[in-house]
Amino acid sequence: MDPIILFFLLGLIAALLRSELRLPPAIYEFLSVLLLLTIGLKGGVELATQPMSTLLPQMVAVIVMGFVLPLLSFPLLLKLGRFKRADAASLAAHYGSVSVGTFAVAVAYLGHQQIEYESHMPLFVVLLEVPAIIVGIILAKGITRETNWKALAHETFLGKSIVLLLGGLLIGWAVGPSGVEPLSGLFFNTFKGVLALFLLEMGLITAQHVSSLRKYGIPLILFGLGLPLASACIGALLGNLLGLSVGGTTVLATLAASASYIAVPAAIRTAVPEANPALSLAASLGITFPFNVLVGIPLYHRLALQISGTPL
Amino acid sequence: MDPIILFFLLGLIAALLRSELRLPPAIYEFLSVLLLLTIGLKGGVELATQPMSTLLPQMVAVIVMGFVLPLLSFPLLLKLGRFKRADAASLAAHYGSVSVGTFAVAVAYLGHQQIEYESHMPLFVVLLEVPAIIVGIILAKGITRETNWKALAHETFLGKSIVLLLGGLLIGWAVGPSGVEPLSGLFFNTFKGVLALFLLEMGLITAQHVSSLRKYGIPLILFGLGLPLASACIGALLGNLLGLSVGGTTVLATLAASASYIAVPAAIRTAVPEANPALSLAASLGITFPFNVLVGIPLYHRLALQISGTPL
Amino acid sequence: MDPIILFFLLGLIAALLRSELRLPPAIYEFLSVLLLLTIGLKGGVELATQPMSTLLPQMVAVIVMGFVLPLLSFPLLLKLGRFKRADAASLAAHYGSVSVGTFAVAVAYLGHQQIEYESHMPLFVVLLEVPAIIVGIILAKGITRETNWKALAHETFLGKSIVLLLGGLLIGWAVGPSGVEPLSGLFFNTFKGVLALFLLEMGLITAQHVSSLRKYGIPLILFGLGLPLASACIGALLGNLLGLSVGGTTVLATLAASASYIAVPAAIRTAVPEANPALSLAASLGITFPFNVLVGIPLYHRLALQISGTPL
Amino acid sequence: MSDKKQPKLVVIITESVIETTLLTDLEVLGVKGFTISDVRGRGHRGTRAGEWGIDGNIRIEIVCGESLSDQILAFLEQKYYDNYAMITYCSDVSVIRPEKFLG
Amino acid sequence: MSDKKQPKLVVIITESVIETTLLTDLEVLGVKGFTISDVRGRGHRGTRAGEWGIDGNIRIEIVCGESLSDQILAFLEQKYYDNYAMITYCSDVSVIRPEKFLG
Amino acid sequence: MSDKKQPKLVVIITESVIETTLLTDLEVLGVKGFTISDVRGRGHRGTRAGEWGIDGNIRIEIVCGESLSDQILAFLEQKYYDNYAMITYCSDVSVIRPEKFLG
Ligand SMILES: Nc1ncnc2c1ncn2[C@@H]1O[C@H](COP(=O)(O)O)[C@@H](O)[C@H]1O
Ligand SMILES: Nc1ncnc2c1ncn2[C@@H]1O[C@H](COP(=O)(O)O)[C@@H](O)[C@H]1O
Ligand SMILES: Nc1ncnc2c1ncn2[C@@H]1O[C@H](COP(=O)(O)O)[C@@H](O)[C@H]1O
Ligand code: NA
Ligand code: NA
Ligand code: NA
Repeated sequence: MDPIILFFLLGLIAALLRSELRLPPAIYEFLSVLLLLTIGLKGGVELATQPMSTLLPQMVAVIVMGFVLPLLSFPLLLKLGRFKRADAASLAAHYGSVSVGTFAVAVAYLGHQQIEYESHMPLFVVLLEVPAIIVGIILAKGITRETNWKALAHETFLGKSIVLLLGGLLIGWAVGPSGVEPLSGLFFNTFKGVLALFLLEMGLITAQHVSSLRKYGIPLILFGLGLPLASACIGALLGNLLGLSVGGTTVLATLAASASYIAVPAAIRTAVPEANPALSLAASLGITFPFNVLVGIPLYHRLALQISGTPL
Repeated sequence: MDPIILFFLLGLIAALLRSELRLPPAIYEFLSVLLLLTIGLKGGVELATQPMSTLLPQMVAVIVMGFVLPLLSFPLLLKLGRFKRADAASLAAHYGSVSVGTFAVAVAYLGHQQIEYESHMPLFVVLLEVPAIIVGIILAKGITRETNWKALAHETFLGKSIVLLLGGLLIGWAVGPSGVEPLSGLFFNTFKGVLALFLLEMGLITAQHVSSLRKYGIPLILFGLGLPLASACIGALLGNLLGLSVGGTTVLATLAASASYIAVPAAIRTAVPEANPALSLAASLGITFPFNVLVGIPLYHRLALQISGTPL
Repeated sequence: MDPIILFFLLGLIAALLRSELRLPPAIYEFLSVLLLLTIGLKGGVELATQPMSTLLPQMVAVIVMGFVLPLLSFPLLLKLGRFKRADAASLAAHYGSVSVGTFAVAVAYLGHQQIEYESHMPLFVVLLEVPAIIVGIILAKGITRETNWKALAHETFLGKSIVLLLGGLLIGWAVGPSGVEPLSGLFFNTFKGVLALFLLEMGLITAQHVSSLRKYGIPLILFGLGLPLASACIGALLGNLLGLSVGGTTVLATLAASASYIAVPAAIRTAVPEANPALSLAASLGITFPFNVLVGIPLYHRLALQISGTPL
Repeated sequence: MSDKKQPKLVVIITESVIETTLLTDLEVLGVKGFTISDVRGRGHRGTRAGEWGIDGNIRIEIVCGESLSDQILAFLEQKYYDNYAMITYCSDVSVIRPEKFLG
Repeated sequence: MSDKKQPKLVVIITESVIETTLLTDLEVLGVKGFTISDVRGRGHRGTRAGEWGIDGNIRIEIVCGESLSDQILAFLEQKYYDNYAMITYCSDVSVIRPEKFLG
Repeated sequence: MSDKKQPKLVVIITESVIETTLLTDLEVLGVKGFTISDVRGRGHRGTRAGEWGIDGNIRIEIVCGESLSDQILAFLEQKYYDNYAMITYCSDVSVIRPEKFLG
């Protein structure tokens, strides 16, 4: 088993046993800054080496998926889940966007299993982060004359994680592989260790949200498991359609299945104050993140194999 | 001279000269998390490669030492030192347990001198951390019907440093050398540098406790020097008995001689509130830590040579 | 373009667009501790390998420059700039001393352009940090019977950055190249990445000071551009006089041109309370730092080439 | 501003995610000075442990005149109380150089 | 809970190592809301610089009714004062939505 | 010290760079206990965001007797107010074990 998963379990178990283990918030920030920049830089470097003509159609398709996913889940959440409009929109935004931590675990999983994948995947992370936020906010508030587009753009494009991902991407793209090389000591060589520590912390955080699940009942748990599974199928189909490898399809399915817990909560909290942030985080962190990390990713890999017609 | 010792001296001197140099608490936490996990991982990896039949007897013997050391020092502290019961028990716990920082310096010393040692030593750190805490608490409170065993177990086994050491150990053991390899960029390659920064901070902290020594007078200083020396002899004899190499014997002597300043203070503070924490930290940080780091370790090395019959 | 410059721009632009991106203060501290120690260690190692007879004359000349620069700029600031005495003295101290961040960027620039330079340059950083502080304080307060020399020495020699630079230097010098080698995993291999993050943060900080420039008007902007240019000429001439290579001359010019924003502000704030700290930081961080990093260093390189008579 | 004479200390404890918006609002109300610390806590909206992301609280303290303090409280109750974790309290303080606060 | 009307602010400054125990005790006493900040300080038990390990202090502030505040103070004095670095103080405050605190 | 009976809470918010000097001064004045937190803020001398270097504020709180509190305020106004970002305020508090503060 990949050791990073064990770090996640260590954090989870320590917190469930009420250990005093806790990392200072500044360390959590530091680790996530490193993760975001590294993923951005990696994506940018790939961008620099690939012809735009191959990338552009994929990019467009992925962005479209980012807009469509929340539009599909919103009515389900509203009607089937009987969530309030603001909460349904918020959940749709969380699940339509992506979790960078889950992405990193998927990539580590493929590396550990020595499965190849298209190296421009980080680009998709960046592309998928934003559209669902926009859709979610519009679903909650509707488009009226008073819609403050400027504030909307600010909240979606200038959040911390987008700036770091996009910034890393642009820098990587501008300087290319050789330019990024001198930075590898901090960003690439320590990546797996940084991810391990990050997952240790995620385990600690997840435990708190697991215990808040009780309050929200079965429907939330069902959505927390059902939405990622359904989205993973859409992601896997799209990956196959775009001609991605099995590894690439696995990553795209994982991205579709993952739910944001950094960028989206912050943006929705200011833009849609009526939505209950505890509800969406209970789903995203208490159910979907551990599910994806522990069970989902290998599942999406099998799904990708099946869809691609590769014999298992 | 090993540069890490110089980092310790830098911190010590800077603080004694009242420099404004200070590291933020979050950095101290980060460094100690890295140290604890790295030492745990290293120990676990060794565990994975060695037959249990060799390890088990050593493990039992070391655990027994962990229970015996505080039982030996307690009456001395009570009678000779005339400390209050709670304080004697607290000191016995501090000196019966181990200091991870001192261990790391000992290992760095051996590496610097190119002396071989058994690579499963980190396992002993984990084993020695807990027993003295249990003994100390029982010595202070006695065993009565009201003894809250659950709280006792919680305080001893779920403290931050135990969780990280033990967690690292289990992860290292589960995934083995090849599994841990991808983590080496953060955990192993930077280890010496992390230790250097940690010792810089320890120098700053030690200085404060050195200056509080005056308050507690000569007896505390005598115990702060005498206890480690006596314990080192016990540790060295045990190492020889168990057939450890000269390097391994040096490490075991150092572990016996070292006094805890992370796990034990926290556990004793909640379990034995009547004990004066400033007293035990003045001894452990103000005397024993600097003594071991600057003078003790080379001394214990000579001791190990002598006991093993190697000509000096 | 060197990617570290792009990190600076990323921070600058993010902050100017009012992004929520912000790094916790503890991270800023951590990064600057790493930078200072690494630069100190590098300088010390070089010191260990070079004959004192070559170094000593250079060292004396550089220290003299450290005393002369603020003495030259002070009357200009007072008369031409019409700054208050305390502010003129404070600005003279800031510009007479050096910016470690700017130095690191200059070194990265030369590395990126594969230009050789004398490897004992970090020694000059240490030597240039202090003299201007002493001169600045004396210029502001005058020398009277009440001059508290002890406090003055404390403020100049025991500030955080001096202790780390000097401490690193002494340690590097004491243990030499082979002794420092085991520390390279943390200090040297991650250096460029640490510098990149540091510059990201500097971009965020700079942006705040850029926007405070308005308050102080044109004269401050003129001095913020003029002083570094004039000082760079002096530094370049001295470099040439001392027989430094083109790379070394570039670094000395950059050091002369750079303005302190860590050590000097702290020392001056306590020693010369009447000086307005916002004024000197607006100049040093809002103008001179970005100017040097983005435009100055390549300019000083051309200057060094010209002075050395190398055809461009 | 001609504020009533008794200086007040207003303390606001709320979610750190709204810091920027809240400070802008306070500025519009006429608040010239404030002090912020990063805190954690528990209340009607559950525990906010401040360990990551949007989980932290801030504590804003404002020394000001009585009428401004009334305005602040009324405004906060109306704009933020329904949707955000927030408490406020208010007490009398004495200050030196009152013109620093009442102006 | 029918608490007397004057809302009180209770501030407790003590060793961070007892945070968990103390919060459990406060919950049992009926405290529903509190705010914590990490601080450092000096007192009868010396300097607590908060630089590492068990060396730090926390500052807990609780807005509550008068009778609960009395209970808290009495309880703390009895259970913690003898063995831990701790101070408490108490003052009158005015609040909006008092039902948030007195309930 | 025979201080007047009403215990006071003195709060000082100022630049963190003067912490050491200020604490020395307070000790000389007779302050035995204090609590410090790291904060940020805005005032007459602009925004102090506490993100780096000398840009941060500290908040010192001191519980003490009335005459000491007067002395502190007078001293601070005279020595620090003109050149440093600083505010102070003062309020009545009630304490248990007043001898911890008035002695
Ligand atoms: N009674 C109280 N005393 C002190 N702080 C409180 C109290 N109630 C709530 N808080 C703080 O205010 C925040 C928001 O409160 P609430 O809106 O009740 O969730 C909490 O997270 C606490 O930090
Ligand atoms: N007079 C005081 N004013 C403000 N805080 C104090 C005072 N005395 C003690 N403290 C704080 O309370 C903690 C415990 O105090 P003590 O029990 O006196 O050591 C100290 O570490 C300080 O943070
Ligand atoms: N009215 C106020 N209320 C609360 N804190 C303030 C106020 N005015 C100033 N401060 C704080 O005191 C510091 C110094 O204030 P000043 O000397 O006005 O710049 C500021 O940075 C704030 O942290
Ligand atoms: Na998704
Ligand atoms: Na021991
Ligand atoms: Na200069």
